[in-house]
Amino acid sequence: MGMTSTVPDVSVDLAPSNPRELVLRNPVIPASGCFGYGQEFAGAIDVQRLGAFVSKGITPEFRSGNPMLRIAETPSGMLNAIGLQNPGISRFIRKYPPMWATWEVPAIVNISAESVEDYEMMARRLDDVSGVAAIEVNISCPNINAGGFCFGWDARMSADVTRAVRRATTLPVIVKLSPGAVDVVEIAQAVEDAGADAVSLINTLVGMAIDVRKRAPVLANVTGGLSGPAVRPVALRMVWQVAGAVSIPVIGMGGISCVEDAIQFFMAGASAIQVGTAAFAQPKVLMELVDGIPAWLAANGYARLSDIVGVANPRYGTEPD
Amino acid sequence: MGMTSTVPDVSVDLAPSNPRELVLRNPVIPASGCFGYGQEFAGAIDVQRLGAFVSKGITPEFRSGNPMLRIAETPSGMLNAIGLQNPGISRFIRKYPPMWATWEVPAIVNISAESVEDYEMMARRLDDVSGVAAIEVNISCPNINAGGFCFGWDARMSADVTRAVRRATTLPVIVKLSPGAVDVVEIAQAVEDAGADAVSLINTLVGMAIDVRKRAPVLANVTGGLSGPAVRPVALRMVWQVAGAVSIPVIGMGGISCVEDAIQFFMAGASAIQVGTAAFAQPKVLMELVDGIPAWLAANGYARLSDIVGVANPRYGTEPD
Amino acid sequence: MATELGTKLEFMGEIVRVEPVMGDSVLTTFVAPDWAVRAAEPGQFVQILSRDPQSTDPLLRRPYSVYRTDISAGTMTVLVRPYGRGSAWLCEQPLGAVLDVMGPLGSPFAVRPRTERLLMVAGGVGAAPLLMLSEVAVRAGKQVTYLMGAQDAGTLLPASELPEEVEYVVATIDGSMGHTGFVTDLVPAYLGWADQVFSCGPEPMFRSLRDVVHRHRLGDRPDVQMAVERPMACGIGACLGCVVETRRGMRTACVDGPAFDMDELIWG
Amino acid sequence: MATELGTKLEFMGEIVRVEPVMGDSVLTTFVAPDWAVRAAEPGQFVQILSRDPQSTDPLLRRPYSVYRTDISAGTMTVLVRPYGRGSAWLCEQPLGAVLDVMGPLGSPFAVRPRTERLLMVAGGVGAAPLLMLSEVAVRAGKQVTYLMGAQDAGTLLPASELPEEVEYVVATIDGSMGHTGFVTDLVPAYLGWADQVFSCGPEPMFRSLRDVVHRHRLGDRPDVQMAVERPMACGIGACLGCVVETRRGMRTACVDGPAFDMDELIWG
Ligand SMILES: Cc1cc2nc3c(=O)[nH]c(=O)nc-3n(C[C@H](O)[C@H](O)[C@H](O)COP(=O)(O)OP(=O)(O)OC[C@H]3O[C@@H](n4cnc5c(N)ncnc54)[C@H](O)[C@@H]3O)c2cc1C
Ligand SMILES: Cc1cc2nc3c(=O)[nH]c(=O)nc-3n(C[C@H](O)[C@H](O)[C@H](O)COP(=O)(O)OP(=O)(O)OC[C@H]3O[C@@H](n4cnc5c(N)ncnc54)[C@H](O)[C@@H]3O)c2cc1C
Ligand SMILES: Cc1cc2nc3c(=O)[nH]c(=O)nc-3n(C[C@H](O)[C@H](O)[C@H](O)COP(=O)(O)O)c2cc1C
Ligand SMILES: Cc1cc2nc3c(=O)[nH]c(=O)nc-3n(C[C@H](O)[C@H](O)[C@H](O)COP(=O)(O)O)c2cc1C
Ligand code: FES
Ligand code: FES
Repeated sequence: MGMTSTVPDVSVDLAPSNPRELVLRNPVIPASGCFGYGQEFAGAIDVQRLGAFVSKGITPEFRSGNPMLRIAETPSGMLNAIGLQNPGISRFIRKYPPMWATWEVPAIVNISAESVEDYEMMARRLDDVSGVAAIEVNISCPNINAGGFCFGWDARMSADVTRAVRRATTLPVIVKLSPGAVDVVEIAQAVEDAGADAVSLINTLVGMAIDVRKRAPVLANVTGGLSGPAVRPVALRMVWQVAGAVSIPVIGMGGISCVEDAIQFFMAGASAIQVGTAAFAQPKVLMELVDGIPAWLAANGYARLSDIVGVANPRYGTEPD
Repeated sequence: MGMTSTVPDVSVDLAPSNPRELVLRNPVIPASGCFGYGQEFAGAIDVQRLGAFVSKGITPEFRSGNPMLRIAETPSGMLNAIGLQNPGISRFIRKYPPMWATWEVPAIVNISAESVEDYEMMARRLDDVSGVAAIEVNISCPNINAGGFCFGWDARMSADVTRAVRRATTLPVIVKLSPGAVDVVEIAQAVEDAGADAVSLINTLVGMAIDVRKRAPVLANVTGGLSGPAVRPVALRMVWQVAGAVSIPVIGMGGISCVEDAIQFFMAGASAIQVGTAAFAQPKVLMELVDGIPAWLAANGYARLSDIVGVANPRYGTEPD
Repeated sequence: MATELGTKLEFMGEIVRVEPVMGDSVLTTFVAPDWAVRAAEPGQFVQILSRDPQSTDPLLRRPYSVYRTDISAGTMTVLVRPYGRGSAWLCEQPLGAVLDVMGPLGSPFAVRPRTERLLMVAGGVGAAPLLMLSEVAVRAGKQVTYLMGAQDAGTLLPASELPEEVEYVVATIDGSMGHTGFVTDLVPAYLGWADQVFSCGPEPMFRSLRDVVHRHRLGDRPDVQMAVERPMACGIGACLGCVVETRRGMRTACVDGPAFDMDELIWG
Repeated sequence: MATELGTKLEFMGEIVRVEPVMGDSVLTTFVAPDWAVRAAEPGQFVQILSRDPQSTDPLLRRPYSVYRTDISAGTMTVLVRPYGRGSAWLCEQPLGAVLDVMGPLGSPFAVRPRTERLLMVAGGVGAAPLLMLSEVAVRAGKQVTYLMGAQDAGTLLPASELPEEVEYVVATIDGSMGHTGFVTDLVPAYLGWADQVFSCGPEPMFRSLRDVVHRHRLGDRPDVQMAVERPMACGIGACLGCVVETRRGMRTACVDGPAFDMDELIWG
């Protein structure tokens, strides 16, 4: 190893096989639902220094979201049941992308729907919207045509959504995997085959909490999504499995709170990372990652981020002979 | 509510439809793999005051377990990959049940195998062993006849194991569910139909950690089981779902560390609880639960534990009209 | 000493004073950067990391209303009641400990320019934002009546904390000081006098205040601002976890609030 | 004051002394119940909860070798090097803080009745159990040579910590005190003298010690006991997380160890 004197190259293309590509200056991306529409954090951090950001999940129509309480703290984690509060795709397109078009940092739009047709419709509407750099498809949603069974738990349904979105847009398409699938690798391979440019994982695990004084669930929605450091071991395992099984870029997330956490995900095979819950507690974590990842690489003698991607994952890249 | 002056009744029968029944003085049960063979904790706590305990998982043959490192700490949790180190069923039967036969506290034997036949064989061997009060069937094991796909992720395979064990023994049979199934309710109903006297859940989630200095997984086994407070929201959600869908007793576990945690599980519908990881950090937690659950009930004006089982779960018991 | 953290809202501030108050609560004063001290307005809050920074549990910051700022000393004060894990930790932090603080956050109380008479209705630690509002209002030459309710005399805000100009009227459940009963019993007498009412306290107090106001005021004057409490994650409008249902839709307690016009709130 | 916790191994002990030692490490002395102080033997350890008890992270206790006990004062001492989260927390605990301790745990070093000459080989915080062993051996009238290696003079155990009767020989990597090089360089000269060798230190030291002993000893005498470190969960043999591979199968570091006969260990 030894020291390199130049600044390590931490840029990454998350859609290498897409002509519209998705080149990030650095691999640090705030996660969907945890960064509003990008402007909320502007008072806290220098948003333009991020690699990219993912917007709050957008749905075909306006949603007011779930009633209170929507969040609860759990050991080293939190539950949320926001209920996809958002203005709906039409108002969203009028309101946010024009602002993003003037920004340096690429904006990725997260979309959620309850039918393949609605995913396809949203992707089509976003295709040529200036200010939108890529689409992240949240498949941890109930499929109303399959009795509410989650798209992301079934390989065929996941592929159907991916194919429909792929058909509807030339934008880079990232499919965000659900940790609830019995075999996340099967889902990842199915969406890769269906044309995804990249996969991101994990979305939240389903959890709940009970208020023993009220003898009732804490969350009005009963269950909520578990995120934060608590889920990191599960997220890292899934990233490792998926990165060893697909050849498109993998974006890792789940509990990342510091540079060492991020390095674990890179070594497991992630090309970039997303950060959600940790930035609620400490927005500065985002800046520490932007600065700290290249600093860690330099201190450990690596010239580029790609040198560590997958190094702890023997199934990653070419098999040793 | 108001205060009751008598000591609340916290006894529970975990096999009400089995003539051999499984009556516990209280609902506090150390979990499998976290309490050795009962004697390890004897120096730390009064083992005989527990409701019951579950022994380390036993397999058909001796297993030396996995190489080091076997455990790693994670945020509010831990990973373990012990690899079912145990003496094998024959030596086990000679060594431990004779000691337990002289104890007051009921001993539950946890069994693990890689084929239906091996589960059945172990259940038959245990059937009339004095000192064994019940069998807990760990179905979070790879089925070698199904390419290593975990028994507990598939309703049919879970039912097959349950039926075989049920055939082989009149002992109370508790089936321990895996949180890796896409739909834990489906599995619970399948094992109920196949003759389980009770279900217990959850077993560990699969996770991993990477040592960034060594650029390799921390655990020799790469992945390990995640347990401890970190998983509690997931465990509680699954207990809630299962308790609302089966009529046999549900034994809840996953991250329980204090009386309030236990009350959450009871209110979700658990009739008893198991405690694993928390007792590693603080053996006294077991005694605090034994004393604290009746104290909580008394302080809140309940005469018996069963008064709170499922109170936060509208799907529990008879539907309101 | 206050250290800034390269971000525009987070800073590290050393605790320079810890005073017991209102029974088991404490007034914790910490150093803050000049921009934070100057920016803070009544009704705003700070989010304080309430754990060892090496630990990830409890994970989220805890919001505390700004109780007082001192521009010349460069400090902020919060009033903390030990309740659960976060507040217990915070109450135990000794002099010299360094807090990780984010803020000031939220929207201040909206005092209309022509308002001359402010009525405060405080319950428990809800006293905090109203103390700061009282100080600012008195400094601006306005008249303030501060009503406070508590269990007993020992858990009331000491009169010495308030500016002399403030009329301080109290109620205690056990009758050990002032009116025997609820603070909201005191309100009707002042509704004709007040131009605006500002309130902070527990949910049952808000409900009772609403009923009293509905019963006793004329039309929709005086208007009532209620600073509500919601569990918060981000504190900056990004997570939508802290919403309050209002006639104008779901609004965030952390950015649009914590104070809302009583008449805008939809009561569940 | 030491408070027992209704269990037979856990107690709460107030810190009564904190002394810096060996550079950035500290000697932390806490009150312990009489049974615990009397039971503790050299080579045993205690498990210390290294977090705020209200927090669940870091979750597991941390094992620390017993460095010294004082029966008349009713105290135990541990030597803590700040390394990760748990030890950093522990090093920061001030006088008067109360630790949640479990122990003593593990098997003591096995000093054979006829052993008269003990050779200690210590690296880093491995000095701790060997300090206690030296004190006990000297009190029993035995001869002790204590070899210690460190980076530099500042990170060696001060000679004043050891009984006067002990021959203390040191090695430093930077040559600032004693032999320039590794502690294991010193070992060959003592192998003929010693009846038994006791060692504690980092993994590379153990490997180098094994090679030196293999090269220089006659037959299998003296025998060498090595107190190994393994991450531990329970500390009482229940989880099988801390196993060591030996010729007699997988053995637990927490119950069968931490000290094992070098010749029994299977080296990966
Ligand atoms: C804008 C704002 C200003 C505040 N100002 C003050 C102040 O000046 N002084 C002060 O002492 N406190 C104030 N609080 C409350 C404070 O933020 C903490 O909620 C309180 O200290 C309890 O935190 P804890 O960590 O001790 O308890 P926790 O351990 O977090 O809470 C214990 C239990 O109460 C529940 N809980 C906590 N808060 C709420 C809630 N709001 N609604 C429903 N359940 C809840 C938790 O889910 C948990 O189950 C304020 C809150 C808000 C939102
Ligand atoms: C029997 C025994 C006696 C001990 N005696 C002492 C003593 O007297 N003084 C002292 O300072 N320390 C002693 N230790 C070490 C101590 O228990 C802690 O491991 C050490 O203080 C680091 O803990 P931490 O919480 O600071 O670091 P952590 O944050 O737990 O560890 C940092 C990193 O190191 C890894 N790690 C920690 N320990 C090990 C290990 N043993 N092997 C591999 N990786 C590991 C962790 O997984 C983590 O990634 C002893 C350990 C054992 C088993
Ligand atoms: C409050 C909150 C809201 C979220 N909203 C969305 C969303 O709208 N769409 C989505 O795909 N994921 C959403 N997520 C999941 C996160 O993007 C992320 O996958 C998850 O939180 C794990 O990362 P973390 O542990 O770093 O938070 C949300 C998470 C949180 C905590
Ligand atoms: C070290 C360790 C070993 C375990 N071994 C077994 C086992 O042999 N059989 C089994 O069914 N579960 C085993 N488990 C799972 C626990 O019984 C329990 O389901 C899980 O740890 C969740 O509970 P907890 O969070 O209270 O620990 C083990 C868990 C741990 C931590
Ligand atoms: S706390 Fe996140 S939006 Fe208010
Ligand atoms: S630490 Fe659990 S067996 Fe040793």
